[in-house]
Amino acid sequence: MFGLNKKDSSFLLIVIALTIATPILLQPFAEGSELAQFNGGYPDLMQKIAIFGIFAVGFNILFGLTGYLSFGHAAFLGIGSYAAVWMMKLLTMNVIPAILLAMLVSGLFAAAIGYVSLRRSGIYFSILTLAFAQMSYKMAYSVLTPLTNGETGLQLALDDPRILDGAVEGSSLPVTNIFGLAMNSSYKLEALGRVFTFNVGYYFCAFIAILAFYVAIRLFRSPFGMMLRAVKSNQQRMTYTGLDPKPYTLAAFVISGMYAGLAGGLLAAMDPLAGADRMLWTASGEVVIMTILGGAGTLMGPVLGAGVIKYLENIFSKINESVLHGWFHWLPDGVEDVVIWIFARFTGEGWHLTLGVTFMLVVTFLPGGLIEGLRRLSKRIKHGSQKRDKYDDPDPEHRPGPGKRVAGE
Amino acid sequence: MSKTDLTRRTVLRTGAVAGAGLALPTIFTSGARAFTNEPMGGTVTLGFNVPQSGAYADEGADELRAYQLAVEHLNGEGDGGMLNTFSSKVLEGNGIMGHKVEYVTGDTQTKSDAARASAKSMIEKDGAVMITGGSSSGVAIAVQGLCQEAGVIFMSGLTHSNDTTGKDKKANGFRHFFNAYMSGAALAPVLAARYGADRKAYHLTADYTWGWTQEESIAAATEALGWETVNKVRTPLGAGDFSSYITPVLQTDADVLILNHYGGDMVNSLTNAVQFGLREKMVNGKNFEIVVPLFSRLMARGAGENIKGILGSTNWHWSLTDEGSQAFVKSFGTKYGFPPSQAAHTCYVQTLLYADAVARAGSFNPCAVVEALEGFEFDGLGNGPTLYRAEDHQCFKDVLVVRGKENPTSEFDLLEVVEVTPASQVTYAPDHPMFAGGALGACNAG
Amino acid sequence: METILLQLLNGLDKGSAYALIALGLTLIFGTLGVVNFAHGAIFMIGAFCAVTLSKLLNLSFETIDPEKLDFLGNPAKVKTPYVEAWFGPEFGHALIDWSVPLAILFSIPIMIAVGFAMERGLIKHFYKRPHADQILVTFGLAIVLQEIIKYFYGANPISTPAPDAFKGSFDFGAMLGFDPNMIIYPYWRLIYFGFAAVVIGAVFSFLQFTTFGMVVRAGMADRETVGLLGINIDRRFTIMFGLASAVAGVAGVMYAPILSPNYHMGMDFLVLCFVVVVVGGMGSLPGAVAAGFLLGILESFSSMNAVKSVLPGIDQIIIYVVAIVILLTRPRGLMGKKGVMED
Amino acid sequence: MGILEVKGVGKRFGGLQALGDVNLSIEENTVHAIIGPNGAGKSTLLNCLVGKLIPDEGSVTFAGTSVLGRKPHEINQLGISRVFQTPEIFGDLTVMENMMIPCFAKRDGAFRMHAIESIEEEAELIAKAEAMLADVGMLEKREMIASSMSRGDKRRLEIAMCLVQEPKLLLLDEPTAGMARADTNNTIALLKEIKEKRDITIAIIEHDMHVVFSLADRITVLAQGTPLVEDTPDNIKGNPKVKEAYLGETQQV
Repeated sequence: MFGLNKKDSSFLLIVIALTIATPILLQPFAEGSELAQFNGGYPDLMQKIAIFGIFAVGFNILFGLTGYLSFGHAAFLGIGSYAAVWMMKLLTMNVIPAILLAMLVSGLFAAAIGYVSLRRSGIYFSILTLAFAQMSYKMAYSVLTPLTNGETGLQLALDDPRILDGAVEGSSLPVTNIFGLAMNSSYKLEALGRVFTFNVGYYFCAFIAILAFYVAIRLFRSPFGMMLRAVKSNQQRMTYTGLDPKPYTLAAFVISGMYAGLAGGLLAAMDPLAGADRMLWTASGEVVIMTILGGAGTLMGPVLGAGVIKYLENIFSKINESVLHGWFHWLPDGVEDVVIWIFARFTGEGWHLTLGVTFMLVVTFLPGGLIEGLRRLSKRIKHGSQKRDKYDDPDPEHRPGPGKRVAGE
Repeated sequence: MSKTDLTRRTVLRTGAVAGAGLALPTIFTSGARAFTNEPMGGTVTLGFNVPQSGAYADEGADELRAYQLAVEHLNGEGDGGMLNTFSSKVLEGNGIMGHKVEYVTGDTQTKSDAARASAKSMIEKDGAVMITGGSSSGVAIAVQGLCQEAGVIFMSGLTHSNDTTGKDKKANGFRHFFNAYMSGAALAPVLAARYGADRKAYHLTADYTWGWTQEESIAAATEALGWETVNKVRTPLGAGDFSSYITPVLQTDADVLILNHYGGDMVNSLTNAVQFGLREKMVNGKNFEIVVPLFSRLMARGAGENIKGILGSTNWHWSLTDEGSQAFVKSFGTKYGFPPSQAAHTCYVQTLLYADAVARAGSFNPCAVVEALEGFEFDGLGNGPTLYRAEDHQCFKDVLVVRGKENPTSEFDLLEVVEVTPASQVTYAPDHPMFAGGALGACNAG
Repeated sequence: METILLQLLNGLDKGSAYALIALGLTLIFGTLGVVNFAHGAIFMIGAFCAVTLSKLLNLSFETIDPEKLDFLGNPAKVKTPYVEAWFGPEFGHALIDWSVPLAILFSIPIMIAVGFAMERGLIKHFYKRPHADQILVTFGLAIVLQEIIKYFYGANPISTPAPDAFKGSFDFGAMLGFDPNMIIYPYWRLIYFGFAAVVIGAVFSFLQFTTFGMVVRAGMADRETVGLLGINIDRRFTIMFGLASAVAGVAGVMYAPILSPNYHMGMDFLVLCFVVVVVGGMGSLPGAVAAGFLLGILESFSSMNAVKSVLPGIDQIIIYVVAIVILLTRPRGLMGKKGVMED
Repeated sequence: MGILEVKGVGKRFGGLQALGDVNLSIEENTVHAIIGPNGAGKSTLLNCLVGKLIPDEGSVTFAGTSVLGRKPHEINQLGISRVFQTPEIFGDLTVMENMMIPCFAKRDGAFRMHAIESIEEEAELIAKAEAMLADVGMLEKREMIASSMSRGDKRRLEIAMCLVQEPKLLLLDEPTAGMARADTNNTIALLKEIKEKRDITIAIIEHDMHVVFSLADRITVLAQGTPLVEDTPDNIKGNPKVKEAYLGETQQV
């Protein structure tokens, strides 16, 4: 099916089904119940998970396959966003041209930055990409303000030309759309004591994400993907097999930069604002962490990592002490205070602590990331708790190997 | 592969149905509601979007305390605080128009993206009908834009840039806090009176939009009184060590250093300037002076002794003796054990003003609220008689010129009010060039 | 001329801070091969050792003074630090005043303990793991450490002044025959520079002249061989981790009067110091120190008005520009060794 | 005229003359061994042939084309494959994938952006790789992860990877170094079999005289960076110069 083998096809179908059902799956708790706080089925979060899933999948094409750890990938996300918002300011609010331009521009930047950075490997490569991204961030924040609107971020304005759309009617800003269908329109369904929101923007993101995911599967399974894994595994052997690793890594870098640009463009399509913060090193670090957390080199891992981090960020940061009080009011007073105090350290303003602890626990106990955890779980359900051999893993995905060799000079 | 195709088409069709069902596309649509998140049932939800991580987390925490206090007072708990001194008396301590006030909180992280994501989740998930908070102008402008599009009211927290009610003003957004122009207009006469009219000023400015608007405002106001601006130097945000920007000041004949910095940058640049002996310096036969146009008491603590005698401006200070301020300090201090910051004050006031506007308008509809707030004159909220100007949704009120206190009596007693500049002196025309370039647009009710 | 001299001094000062943090980082990088994203947090904890000591010395008992009123109009509580009550106001005050230099003594055992605990409790399990895993776990650790500090001390910077004796400035101009008051430099910054030089010198001689240092240097060059020789290299590496933490910690203590500590200062320095270490060359201690000073000085010069008027914003990106240029012209940084961390 | 002609090659590292005036001609379809004591310059010479090092002087021609200044992957594309002292394989990949990579390299050249094709559709290449694996007796291990195999198997795989490219010249750098006697004998047998089955030139650098004398048609003895003698194995055995060169080495040790 579509050039995928049977296993991959069913895998893709499951992913598609999950994506379509996300607005329902992320809304497991009844409205008004104490646990409704944990519901994540609102458009913004679902869009973010899909978009950062794309970003992480793209990053994984570079990092998971070739082993080159870029610490400046957020620059392409930011550049994509700026390009997309400019397209919306100048040409049209239709998101298609904006997203195409975002991919194109970040692809060009990726080609230039990658060409230079890929002359070094290992940590030297990481620092080069980091340096380029930090430069972009600093410039966007200050001297490039006419182009980026600095701290505030690039926004739409009523007096933008928007050549294709013509003059704005009324005095409110136009909304992003795809051939007239607004991104922010939603269909709400109240059923089973829950409100399910089916949002055009989310399904648009989800469609693109599935497309991006499909392309990634094809790429993982292609000779090209195999070559990229060869780069990670042993560049010396690759060279002496008559292959030039450089164009392969550069192509991977550009593809992954374009994924980042696509994600940036989608961010702008969902919410037409492009801020310099998107290019900060912590944002680059975030995608690295999403990928490792989920499982580098696996197909689904990065998406899972992106979902977990965005969920923690958006849901845990909103659990304040009054919410906690709502949960634990049935406890005796003294105990309640203690319990609330403990929980408050990990939620609300303490949500970063949850993040940090999650990182440490996952990487210590699940070396392959969350996906490894899922695998162990399904193994245990299937076969009881019998010990698993390292290589009898039926999963079609590539497993990250222990180490890699680099050609000597 | 027909199955996936089918599924995709289904998705598109669902979308099309949803889209076709709407006359005007909005973030939120629900047939039953007249406007975004119209409160149903006996409660109304407000969204408090404050920095909980990053450099401004302490200000965010103080804002949150103020919001919680405001909610208590609106719901008729506690001692009522400034509700008792507020000139408008429509609020009865029964929530807002009988709807009990509930709130949700979120973390802006002082990043536009995170702030918008947090505000969106409040609107989309929690049904907040008003968003308020923030401790930087970039975030305020970004969230204000979002609220305009979503059709909810935005009552900004601490934002000092001219742009918030200047070129980026929005019909659904309101600012109680003062701005850079007002700082300049209030400070300049005091500076001229104390330091003389023939001063040479050297600006160090945080290199982003807020810094630039303050630099522009202060330079214009001081130049109008005869000062000369020797140099304006941009410093990177979060530079840490400012020594390489401070030392060049030594070689100029400037006799005043103006630090257009906020937060950690302000603390560090001021500490560095004092370390380099600038305050003991004599130039042109005059004492060298340092000015910090925007003071924040919370931040000033980080600079310790170095703020003593430094002039600046602030929106409000807990040592004010008017009835409203005292009532607020009393209820805040009793609840938390320390006096509120200016950020806390402005956030508390904004919440009350919103509630009051809803009550007066008799509706939560943003457009009704906008109408009720525009041109609203009030008193008793700590800043004297105040006007919410209709043209730009900026509050006009007295501005405090303050100075770092020489002999503080407690760890909170860091600033003393030097002068209360009357509102008339800091008022400007709505089309003032520093505020030009934007339009309020029409209110959006979603 | 004065400008250049002053910016050179500024650069040396900034460079000392970069060099000290980078020195600790490169010890961990070079000896243990661990990408330690928690190193900035260690620096931060060092700075908070100074804050903590000053808080401890300021521990006070309260007496109610009926004549004064607090902000709510109640009788004010007057605080008297215990040390002033115990040792007399004068000596007590001096003790409080000298809290930063005292904090060096206070911080060294603490930082070594923190380093040991980190290495034994966590990092040791990650020596053979990919660098990406090391990044994730140390980043997580850095967040946890930050949040702990934030819980106790809040997010705002905390003023931690130098002793009164070191306030004021030294007039180089007068000494060198320029106009007085043109080239002055704060005493504390001069002390910081001197302190950095001493610490760097101590670390180098420690590695150069002690048997322990020789083994560690051999271990940096070839870990397996030294392991085969029957030397317990792992324990020595633990000690190295403690040493690196102590170096970063005292760097933080001494920097506190220059930069009021806050809970995220470590992250602000982290990226910069990774750049410094890599520009210096992986696994090279002299490289890290040289790169620290080089970048500090260049950063200072690029913030001169004359430079900025030609290249606006250059001071924001100079470090990254230099890093790129150096890494492209010298593949392993200034003094890097072949094969270290290239995979 | 041999398939590989080395003329007057010299290479210095700082003050050390690693190679000086090396002349060597490897005849097509022979097994040519290069031996010599430690530090004689064997590895340096090999690295000069494959493009890892560029000689300071002299010329290296392969099948009439100069290889000087060409990158290693370009030289490989000319038809030179190299087997390393420690097997260099793609450890993270399966045996079959290890085989497929040289197949693609042979067909598509140094770079091709075949990102959308599927490996599974390349029936022809798969057949070729499987045939080669069968030749070296590893077909049943096709799905194993390469790094998990024994050293002998890794060596076999590496040789198979080189052979599937159908090189004109196969360079072997101490192929039996560190192997047990049994493994060594297996490798010798494998190499002999390879040589019998196809037209291929093999150049082998080796320490183990047993290996050299069982395989080589001609032997070049290298000492202190220059060829001492070049002759048939039988003549080399009794050559006093060679003895002296090796004796010198033993004295050093």
